[in-house]
Amino acid sequence: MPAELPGGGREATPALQCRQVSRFFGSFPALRNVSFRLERGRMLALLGSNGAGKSTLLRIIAGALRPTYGTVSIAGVELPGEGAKRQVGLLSHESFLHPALSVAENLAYYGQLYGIDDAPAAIAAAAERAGAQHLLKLRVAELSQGMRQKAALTRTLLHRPSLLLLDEPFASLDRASVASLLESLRQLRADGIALMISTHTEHLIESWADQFLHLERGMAISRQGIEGEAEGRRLDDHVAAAVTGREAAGGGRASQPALNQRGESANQGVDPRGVRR
Amino acid sequence: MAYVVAAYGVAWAIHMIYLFTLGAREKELRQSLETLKALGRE
Amino acid sequence: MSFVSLTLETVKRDLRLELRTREAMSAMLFYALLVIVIFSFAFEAEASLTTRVGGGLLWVAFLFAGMVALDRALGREQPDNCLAGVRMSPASRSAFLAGKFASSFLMMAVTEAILLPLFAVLFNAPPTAHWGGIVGTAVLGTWALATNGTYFSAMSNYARQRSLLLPLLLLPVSVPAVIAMVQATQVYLTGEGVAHYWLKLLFGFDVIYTVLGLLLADLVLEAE
Amino acid sequence: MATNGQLPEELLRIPQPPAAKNWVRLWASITFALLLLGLYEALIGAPTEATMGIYQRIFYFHVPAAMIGFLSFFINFLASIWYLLKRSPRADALAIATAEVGLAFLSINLTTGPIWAKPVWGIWWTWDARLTLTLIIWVMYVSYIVLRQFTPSAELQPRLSAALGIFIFAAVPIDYMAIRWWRTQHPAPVILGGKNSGLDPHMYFAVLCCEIAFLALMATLVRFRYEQEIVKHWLEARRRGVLLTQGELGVTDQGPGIRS
Repeated sequence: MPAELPGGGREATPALQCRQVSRFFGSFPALRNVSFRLERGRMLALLGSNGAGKSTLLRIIAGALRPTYGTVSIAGVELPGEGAKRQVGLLSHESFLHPALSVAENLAYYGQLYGIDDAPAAIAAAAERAGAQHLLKLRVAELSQGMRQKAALTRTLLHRPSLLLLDEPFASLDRASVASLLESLRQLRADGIALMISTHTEHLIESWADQFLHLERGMAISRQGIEGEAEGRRLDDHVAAAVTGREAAGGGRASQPALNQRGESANQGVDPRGVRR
Repeated sequence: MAYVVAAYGVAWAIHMIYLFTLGAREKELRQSLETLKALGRE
Repeated sequence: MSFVSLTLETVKRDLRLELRTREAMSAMLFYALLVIVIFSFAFEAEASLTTRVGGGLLWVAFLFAGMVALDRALGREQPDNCLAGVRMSPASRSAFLAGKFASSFLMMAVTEAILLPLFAVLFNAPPTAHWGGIVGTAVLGTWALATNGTYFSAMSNYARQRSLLLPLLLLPVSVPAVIAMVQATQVYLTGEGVAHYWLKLLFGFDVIYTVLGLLLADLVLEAE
Repeated sequence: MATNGQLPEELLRIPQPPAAKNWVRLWASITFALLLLGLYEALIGAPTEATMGIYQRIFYFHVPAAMIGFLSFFINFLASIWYLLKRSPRADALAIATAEVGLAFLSINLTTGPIWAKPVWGIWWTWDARLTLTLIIWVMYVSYIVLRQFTPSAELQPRLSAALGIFIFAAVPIDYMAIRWWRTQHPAPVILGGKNSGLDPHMYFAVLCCEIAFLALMATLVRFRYEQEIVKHWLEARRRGVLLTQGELGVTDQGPGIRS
């Protein structure tokens, strides 16, 4: 299982810890002093308007960008350590798959990059979890948006990360694709993978997120009022409703207690220095 | 003689040009120091 | 072990991509062909010219063609930001760069294999020409350009004007290699003079820059 | 975060700029005095050379400029390695300072050279080994400066510069060999230079004067440029610090729309 991490003290080290992460693009502060931690097997919803720094934060944690200041530790290893890179996977709007190659060819190469021994088995396993078995033989250029997302998710899961980052995963997906992606994510979380999802469509995930991190203009602001809003929220989207229902059944957890639990962990999990109370 | 004068002239000129760029950069730094002060005051 | 297999996989991937998209090879061939044709108009392509400056003409054509291949070496990873995917992975940067280097070398070598006979015909290469030596020089010279070029291709990949920066970086540093390959080719074309010390120099250049490029690969393939 | 007005640790680790630049005047006047002495020795003090006559006096600036320029590039190479090992902003500052100053000195060498060659050899330029080598090295360091201008991100600049600095310097000995072999068949025009060419003691003294003066000049310029870079770094860091803390106020001002 991907949740089984090497080493003993996995209770102590969080899946992800950001300390005072800042990033400048020239003189533009895209991210300012963001600090928080995410425990293993938890899910963090990353909220904020466009240009608030969500993508920058995710790319920094994934190791594609360097923070100007601050450090990121994944499973106790500080980036850009090799051990940290092995533990993290990023699903972004770029698939990181070459369009001229088939999904399987792309994945085989990533298997090589991550030094995976039994690549075919790993690809099959990851494709099954992402629901992309039927896509392996196809060229990436020919895939639809939803299929491409599944292929990209397969790539992200290939090396069995303990921390999965998703940057706007629901954008430009049709409802069926959203539903199947949510299903996959829910399953991953049940397997003990820590998730960090940035989204505009928060109603899709807010009912099952443990923590919320709200970025505005590059800064972390907690969203303390979310419980109140959540009670009165409209679950008019039938996809979201279906998924929460399934979660309540599958996770053995009713939606109302989940809300309370979420409220507490949001306060504990987010480093107070990164939070404006 | 003209060649010698030219050679030494060129040598000094190059140094002067370099000093000039250094001076320009110094000015720029002063400028951004002022900007910084203004930023801090705001 | 994983170093070698990653290198081989990178080569395989590059060749497969090239077979599918044909973006580099066709441009390279056409480009080099144009250079040769333009030369034959610009100078009168007689045997006497070839004996005097044939080595230079040949290598200018190879150099222009090579520049296309080297620009594509990391430019090929642009679609959907595959290079970011590589940078995020824990893979050895040296192995990745070695693979890129090998694939650029292969593509340049194939182009040169097509151009060389064409050059011999169009420029009336003298019958004294020692073709084995010329091929040997081409191998060592292409190695030199490929090893330097992939390194600088990775370096210029961060800049906005990528294609502009690559020749600015590559050409000055490659000057000794260019001198050596032109001189050695000239010796083999005319059969006059001694070429072995040029080949030694070229080989030394190749070894030094291959080692240096692989050692410093982390610097040019780090996260932005 | 910038919370409570606290700055990230890294900002505090930035090298502090020097408090005052009192040394500038002292150093500059010493350098200037040395330069004047060198100039006097070169133009008046040293005896006129027999074969080349007065033109030989260009030598006293021409040769030391090359030597000091190369020394500067050698320091650039060391600074590049230093950066590679320690990732220190000081190393990067030293690297750029020495590259620029070295380029200035080598430019002097390359421009005074033809001015000397014209009356003595009758030509401005010849592809002689030494000339070619100098020109190539000059071009390589121009590309070093160009790379810095082409690299937009301040995070990347020092890294890529160090990577190029090492590559360039590794080319110097190979260039030296290539060009010497390349040009051995050709009759080399009179090559002057090198201290062992049987110089008159007074001439030797004049060269020494100019060399020391140029060395002092290089040290002054490099130090000045280096400190500019440190100050720039410091200003940048302070500005970032201000931006980090100030943005926070900005959000507070935005009021209830964002905070609930």
